[in-house]
Amino acid sequence: MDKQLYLDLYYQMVLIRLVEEASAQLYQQGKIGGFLHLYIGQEAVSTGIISARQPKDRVITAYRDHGVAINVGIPAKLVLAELLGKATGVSKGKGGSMHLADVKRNFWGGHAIVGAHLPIAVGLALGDQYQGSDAVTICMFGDGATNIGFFHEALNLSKVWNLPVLWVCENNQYGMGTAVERASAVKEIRQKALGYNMPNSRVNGMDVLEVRQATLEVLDQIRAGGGPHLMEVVTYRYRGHSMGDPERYRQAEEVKRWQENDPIGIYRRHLETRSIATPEELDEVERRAEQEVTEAVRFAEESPEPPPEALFEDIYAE
Amino acid sequence: MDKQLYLDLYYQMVLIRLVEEASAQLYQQGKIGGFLHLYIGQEAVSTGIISARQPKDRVITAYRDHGVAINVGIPAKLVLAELLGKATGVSKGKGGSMHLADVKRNFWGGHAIVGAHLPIAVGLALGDQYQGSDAVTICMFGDGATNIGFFHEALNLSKVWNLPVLWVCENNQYGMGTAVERASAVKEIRQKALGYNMPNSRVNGMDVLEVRQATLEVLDQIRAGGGPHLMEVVTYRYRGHSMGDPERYRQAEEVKRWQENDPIGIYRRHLETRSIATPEELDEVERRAEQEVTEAVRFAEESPEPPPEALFEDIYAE
Amino acid sequence: MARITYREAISKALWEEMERDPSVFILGEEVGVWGGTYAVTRGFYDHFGPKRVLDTPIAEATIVGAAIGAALTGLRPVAELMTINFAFAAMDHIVNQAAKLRYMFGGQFTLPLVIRTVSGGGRQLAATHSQTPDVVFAHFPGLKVVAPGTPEDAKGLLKAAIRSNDPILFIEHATLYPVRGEVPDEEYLIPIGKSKVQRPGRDVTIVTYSKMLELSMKAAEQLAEEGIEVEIVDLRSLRPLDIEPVIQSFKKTNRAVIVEEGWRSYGVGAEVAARLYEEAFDYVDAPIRRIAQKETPLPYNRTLEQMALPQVEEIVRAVKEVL
Amino acid sequence: MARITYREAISKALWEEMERDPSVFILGEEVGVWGGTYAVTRGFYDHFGPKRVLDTPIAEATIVGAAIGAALTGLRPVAELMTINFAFAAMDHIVNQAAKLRYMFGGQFTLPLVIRTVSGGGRQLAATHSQTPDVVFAHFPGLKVVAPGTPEDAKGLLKAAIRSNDPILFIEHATLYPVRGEVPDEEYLIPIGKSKVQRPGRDVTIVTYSKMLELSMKAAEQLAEEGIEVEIVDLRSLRPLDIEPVIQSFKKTNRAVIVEEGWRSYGVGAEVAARLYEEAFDYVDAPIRRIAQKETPLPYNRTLEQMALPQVEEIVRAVKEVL
Ligand SMILES: Cc1ncc(C[n+]2csc(CCOP(=O)(O)OP(=O)(O)O)c2C)c(N)n1
Ligand SMILES: Cc1ncc(C[n+]2csc(CCOP(=O)(O)OP(=O)(O)O)c2C)c(N)n1
Ligand SMILES: [Mg+2]
Ligand SMILES: [Mg+2]
Repeated sequence: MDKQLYLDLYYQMVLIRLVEEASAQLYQQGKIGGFLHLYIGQEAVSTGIISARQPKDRVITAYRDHGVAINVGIPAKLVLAELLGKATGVSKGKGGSMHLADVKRNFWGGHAIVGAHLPIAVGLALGDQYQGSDAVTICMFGDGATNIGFFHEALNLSKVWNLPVLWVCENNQYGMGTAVERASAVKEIRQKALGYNMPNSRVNGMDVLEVRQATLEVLDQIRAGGGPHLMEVVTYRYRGHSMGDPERYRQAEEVKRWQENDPIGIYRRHLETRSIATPEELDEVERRAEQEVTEAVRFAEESPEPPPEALFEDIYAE
Repeated sequence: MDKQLYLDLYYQMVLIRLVEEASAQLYQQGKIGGFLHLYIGQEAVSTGIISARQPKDRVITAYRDHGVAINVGIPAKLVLAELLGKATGVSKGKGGSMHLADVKRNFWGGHAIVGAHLPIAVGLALGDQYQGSDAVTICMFGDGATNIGFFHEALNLSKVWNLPVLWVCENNQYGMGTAVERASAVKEIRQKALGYNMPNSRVNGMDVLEVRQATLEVLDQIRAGGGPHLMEVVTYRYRGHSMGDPERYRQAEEVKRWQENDPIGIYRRHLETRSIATPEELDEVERRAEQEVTEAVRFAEESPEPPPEALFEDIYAE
Repeated sequence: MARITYREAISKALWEEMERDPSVFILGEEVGVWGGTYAVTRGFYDHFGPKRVLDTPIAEATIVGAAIGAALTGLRPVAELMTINFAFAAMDHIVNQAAKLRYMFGGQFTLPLVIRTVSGGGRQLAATHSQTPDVVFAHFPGLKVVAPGTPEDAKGLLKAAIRSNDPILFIEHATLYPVRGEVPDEEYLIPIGKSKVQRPGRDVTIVTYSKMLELSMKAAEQLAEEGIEVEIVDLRSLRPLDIEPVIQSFKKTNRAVIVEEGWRSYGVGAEVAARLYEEAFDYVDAPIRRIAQKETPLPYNRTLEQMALPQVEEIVRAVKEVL
Repeated sequence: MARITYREAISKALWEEMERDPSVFILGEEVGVWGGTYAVTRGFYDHFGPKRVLDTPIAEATIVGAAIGAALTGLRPVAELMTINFAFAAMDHIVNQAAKLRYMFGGQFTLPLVIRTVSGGGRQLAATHSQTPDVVFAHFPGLKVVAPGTPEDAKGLLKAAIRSNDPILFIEHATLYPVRGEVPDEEYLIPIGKSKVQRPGRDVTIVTYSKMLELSMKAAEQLAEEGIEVEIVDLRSLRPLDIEPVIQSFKKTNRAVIVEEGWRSYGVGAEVAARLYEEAFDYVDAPIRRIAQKETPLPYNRTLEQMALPQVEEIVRAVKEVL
């Protein structure tokens, strides 16, 4: 892996963190409405996964989608503009935080109905298979989503049709306030793959390089015709489920314990101790990220509201 | 097992077969409308299972429900009256073939939306658990039903709540015209239990005694607090999915091969070779069953239609 | 013109579009080896092969979801839901996904998607299998809902639906499949979202669609014998609802009976009546009548079931009442 | 009389019924440890314990299905679907199972079942999370659909619903939770299926329910300043629809505006308008107006979203137009 890529991953993770912190602030200021689900703590997951994809590989995820949006290459300003409901947002201000997408970047959206995008991912992969492409569809979802029927139908069908899908469960320990074992019959989500005869793996989601490496290998297998794979990525969300979560379901100590494994901190230490980058270089990366976010906030705030006629646009293609 | 029970099982299986043959005829005569799904070939399954239940154990199944109806003790005449849509039918002529039920006999119905009764079974078992009963809910369904989301949600929740449910998959090799392996990622349905950490078993559904024995054991485990269990019962339907099935999806030879394992024939040979019953005794059982069916057909045909006001009755309790 | 059945018309439309455009494919339960439970896709599997005729597991949500995803990749899937009663198991994907994705992502997504399904009672299939809940789907902007009543319309509308870039729920009727009608020999398309006068008349307007068109036609014939000339406007699509031809007809007749198979409360007739009063208030000579299904789940028993469903005599009576 | 919030009213109703009857229990996503996403069941888990306050996985179909099954065993489950938008994932169990089981099995099954859920837009939750599709559920006979607009009604109706032996979809409104109103101190029940005149008046009848009652009240106050006295009839339940009080009011005012939050096409207003014309044709002095949501999925952007939702000024304008 060349140095630029190492730094780039660092840049993305820091950028996500900063975008999330800026979002939290904008939310407090009442500039973001609706629900806001922060990705803080999980940055290594999407950064590692998306860094392993080829541009032709489709990506689709749930409403906790800011990280993926940054990783697929959407400029922070277009993300924040969407969060502010501006005409310049990636979804023209119509989707908001939960519904970022960028078709040009092969990012097929954040989706807010839990699990409902898994069947859609089946179709994306079917489309590629049908058209003879060797692209893989990467479909990300939470631990909570594995309990709804959509998950079952989608995993089963992907296996029956041997579709090129990488199913990624971001196991952040909770679905809202419900701990995995209070909602799921198996505590290791990967075990659900057994019911579909599906290859599976479990990866440390706090280590971006481990996630990336695992993804590279699995994508190769899938691309070679190996069929779908269920990858469980173990991670943790540091913030509430969304803004305003009373967090009665967990102890502060638990959060602290996980924060000691901060994915950005781990990665920075790794880069420094292996002398891949100097502290100065990394500080410089952080500064660039800060700058992008500062400019992005300004861009978003200064962007125009959608015009009234936008209300009735984009309902139908014809 | 005492002799009377042996003969009783034989009686039930023969009765089911004869009721089904009579139904087929009545259907051909245009006296039965709608869909008619025959149980011929699968008699040993419900007979073995239901014979193992205690009266407090609830039973719920899919639309292929004539066998269960007979086994729980509904007189053939009330079954046939329902098939003919008569006021005397178990469901007052409102449900028809797919919707037999008898609450007095703890039979909670045949259900026609594939898989939809599995979540209901969760609730039946929850009700018993809540009320401190040690009853078990026996929920039967087809192989095809294991691919719909309802199955997944129900099995998962039953395990999370450690509910007393015996999940019985009657794997008759096809869901309509779709062979198991064309619709399911695993060919042995029992394997799906692994995704729920659930005890499971696979039983020969052509052998009523094996089914009964396996059920007795599993019911004991569940009753003792062991939680849900998935039992796959391997069987075959000799007739089409429902009347009028073109059967383009299988070869006559395949059907013939399975018919050589006719569950009634196997059981009769067993009773004879072990000298549990004489041929004369078994012939006598068959005659009794024939007589019950003849009378049942007469009863059903002579029964009155529901009165017009029945149309608006039973919509609400209040 | 050939006289073919509604089933043949639909089958031909599918076949022609699949021949014409390799991006069209079908998926659903029993559409392949079985040939379709209503025999609409008989012969397709052998001709087009398993790549383009996909038998699915029983998993309605994922049938629709997969069709959505495939449509996003530029294909033109035609998903079949065996009957509309099972569409409830795919409800989220129909009304929350197919109907909203384009809008929610600011127009980035295009969904050239058809969901074929089958409505209707009258076959003694009991409460869960006999519904005509078309209106429920028509309530959602973002979706189009088409429900043809003749072989000609079925063919032309299905071909147009397959070529359309919007998600369309295409509702066929179970008891119309064997019904015959004239269908042009040459290729034709019928634009989605246009009502049609299926029978001209001057005395009363009947507004209807799908199976109830057949009953309304019969009622009209009976009435014609008594000198009452009914004009029948067939909605053909419930969303968009093309009310203009209905209003035109009503302004001429000043009287209307709306006939639908589904339940009356919150049904199609309510909307059509409300629109007529709103847009042609000064032309109303008599209260508009609605004929619909009785407010009960459908029973298995044949006599009771028929009592609950609209009948020709009821239509005849209603027409006379508004006169 | 105490002035409490809609949220408190619902919470108290649940609490009192759980105290009163050990067969009442609640299940749903985040109803326990979290205390309910709308804080309705805050404190319940600690007080009633995990046996009677069941946190479920995200599995809407099975939440409703399990509630149905438990109801069949004689319990009185109150299932919570976090919002009505997720009810589509449980659609089959609501409209095909809960609504039909009793009928289909000839009256053998009794379903003392409440499904609580939350409707409504206006919180920038975007298209899939902002719907008010109440009408869609009201279309199905066998189900009852209740949607209170005041704390008093919410409490009395929910208690009645819990004691009822029929399956009831109880629709609360997300933005009504913090709204206060007078609620009797002593115990009371309000019978399901009765409309109510929430404000007497002589000039125009407004027919509405749930959140739109609040807006209609505001419109009525503004209009009163101009000397226009509006009578407001609150449907409170959509099925059964108690049209009699609406007709009574209309026979007095001869003018009506119907206000609902959901989409206009095939909405509640269509049915109410159709019924008024059918049953009070001779009393109509002006076309009945419908105010409803614009026909588009709801956008995230606040300004656009508000454009799509009914506003007080729109109601005021409509009332003046029918005068
Ligand atoms: C079908 C459906 N049910 C419920 C919800 C409400 N809801 C939103 S997020 C969520 C928890 C999801 O948890 P998980 O899948 O673990 O994702 P995470 O939030 O942890 O990233 C719930 C219950 C929803 N959006 N959709
Ligand atoms: C949700 C749903 N989808 C489709 C159908 C149509 N259908 C009825 S039976 C059946 C096959 C079921 O197969 P299986 O579960 O194996 O049961 P079997 O008929 O073999 O007993 C199908 C697809 C239905 N009734 N419900
Ligand atoms: Mg989670
Ligand atoms: Mg089967």
